[in-house]
Amino acid sequence: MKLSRQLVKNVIEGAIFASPMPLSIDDIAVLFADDEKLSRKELQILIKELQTEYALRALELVEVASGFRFQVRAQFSPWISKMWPDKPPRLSRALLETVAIIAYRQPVTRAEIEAIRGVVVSTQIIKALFDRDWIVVVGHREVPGRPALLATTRLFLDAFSLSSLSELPPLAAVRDLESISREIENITVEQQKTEG
Amino acid sequence: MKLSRQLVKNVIEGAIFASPMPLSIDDIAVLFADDEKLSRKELQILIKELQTEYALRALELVEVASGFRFQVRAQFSPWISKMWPDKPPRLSRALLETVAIIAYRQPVTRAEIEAIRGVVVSTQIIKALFDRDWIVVVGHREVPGRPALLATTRLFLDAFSLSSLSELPPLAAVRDLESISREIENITVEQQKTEG
Amino acid sequence: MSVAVITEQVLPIDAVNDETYARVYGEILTKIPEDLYIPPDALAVFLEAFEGPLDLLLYLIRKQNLDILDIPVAEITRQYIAYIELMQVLNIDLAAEYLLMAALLAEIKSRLLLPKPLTANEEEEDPRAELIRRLQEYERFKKAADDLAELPQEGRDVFEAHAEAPVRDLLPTQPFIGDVALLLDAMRDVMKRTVLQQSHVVGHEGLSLQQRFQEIIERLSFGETVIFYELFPAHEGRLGVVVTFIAILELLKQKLIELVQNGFLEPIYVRQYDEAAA
Repeated sequence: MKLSRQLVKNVIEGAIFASPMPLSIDDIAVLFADDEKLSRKELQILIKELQTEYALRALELVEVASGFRFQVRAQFSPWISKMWPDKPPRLSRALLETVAIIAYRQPVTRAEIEAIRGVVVSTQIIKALFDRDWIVVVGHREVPGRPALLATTRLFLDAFSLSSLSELPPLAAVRDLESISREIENITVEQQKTEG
Repeated sequence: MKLSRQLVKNVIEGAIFASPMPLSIDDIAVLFADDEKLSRKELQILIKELQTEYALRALELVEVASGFRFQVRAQFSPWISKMWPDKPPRLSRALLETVAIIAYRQPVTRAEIEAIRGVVVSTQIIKALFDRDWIVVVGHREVPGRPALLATTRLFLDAFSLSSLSELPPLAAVRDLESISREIENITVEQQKTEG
Repeated sequence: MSVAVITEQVLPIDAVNDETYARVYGEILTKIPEDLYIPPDALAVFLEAFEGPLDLLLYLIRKQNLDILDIPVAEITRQYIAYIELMQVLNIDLAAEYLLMAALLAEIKSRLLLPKPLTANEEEEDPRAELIRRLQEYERFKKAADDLAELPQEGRDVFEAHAEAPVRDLLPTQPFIGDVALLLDAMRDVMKRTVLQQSHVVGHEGLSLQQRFQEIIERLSFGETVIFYELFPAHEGRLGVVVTFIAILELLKQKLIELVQNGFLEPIYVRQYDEAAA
């Protein structure tokens, strides 16, 4: 039985709203019986249409790492956030730096994070990241002590409305070390002159 | 500053969608600042308009005992219900802890639960407890934001085969008395030494 | 939050002539370079504003509009060490990493001061190379963290929108049969954590230690012996346990009560202190 285009679209819309988690195309596909099957391509077209239909509403249908979800547009957050009298805790710089290193360098060990930050990473920060399900242990580095290798999760990406790691803001480039040491040499000579 | 009619409607729409529980007119009214205030009558008219706007969507804006909520129209349940495979539900640790706190400390606000658990209580968990009809909103704490007060229901007692709340084991029995008796043991030993 | 903005307030570089400066810290601060004056209250804030020695170094470099690649080691080292000394003088708890960095800077400085051998060794690396590499690397992630903070955040800027599932199929078809042990277990975990977190709130509620002393003494006043845990009123929860426990400890100390136990793992009994037996 072929379902009407409108019915399929309604089912997709209802399913995304009713699901507690974002829904992937595959999650949506399994909702239809064998004789109702739609291709991924068809589903994607219908989702695009839904996105357009919500253009004038307070919500938007966005794709994040774990799939599609509806969310209230950011412009209304000044009012919506009043529903939660306790403001969400501000993310500390230490936490942001730590999760940024994990996100860009994954998988990494805690020691490697500490080497980059130049300070000990507090247990609270690691715990806070685990509590949010933003990071997981994906294995162990085969060195003495077998330290845990940390990586970010899809929930981390979801929290920042990103659909994949490649959407992270690009990491600033490192200037070539060789050119650095060349430059340094010149400077050093000058330095010695002025310091001497 | 008077807000535009469209903006107010968008805020109402977004708030009902973002809230884990139904929103009453009073819940909605507190989202607006003093100089943006709207009468209950005005809010009701705007909600009516929203209901009309959703006439052709997969969702409807309905009023239940504790307020307004969006729900997926029943006609789509044959597809949507496939998202919840029919296996005996397993309860997560976080859900159990949350409902235990509500049961022992009722009525409590979400912020109070978070204070006790020491972690954020996710919207999914609160929603899951509402879905099971294990908890209800029994009022509002008269503090800024008027957070909802949560309490357990008859169905919660049924699920745990309790006939009343008084059958919950006393909290003191829950406390790990082992550690205390260990401490006491040390004292006793010292006492015996000095007495001996 | 940009470090530059905060530190502008925290470090009024031109505040050298402030009266407080001379009066309170006169003797000590004569050793500190003038441009390093920091109001005393601001020091703790100052330290919190930095994520570590690399962050502090980056600040010192940026403050002077220098490129990381052009670090004038002697000058930066002088400033860095001055900050560290100032904090030590003021007894501010410094993470060990700050001191390690000071040592590293001093070492680099001394190596740079050594005359270069005439036959320049191609293999020899600039003593600063490793530090520059670390600073650059740290700066990249500092920037990445800032970028991350700018992204829309769930629960702050965006809120997930959900609707109820269709009514009829909502309820689980199989009822959940729980057992109370499960619930208790969950609550015990909560209590354990609560004990760790909130031991400082004792006394905020209406349980008075004084009153508990009296209740316990009264209970034992006719030579009665009770099992230890019977002294903990069930309905008072964690707070009651704590208050009662403190009361018992205090009464033990004052030799008003004593604990008896017939053997290991036997119940502990509490009774009035018996002077005759002692």
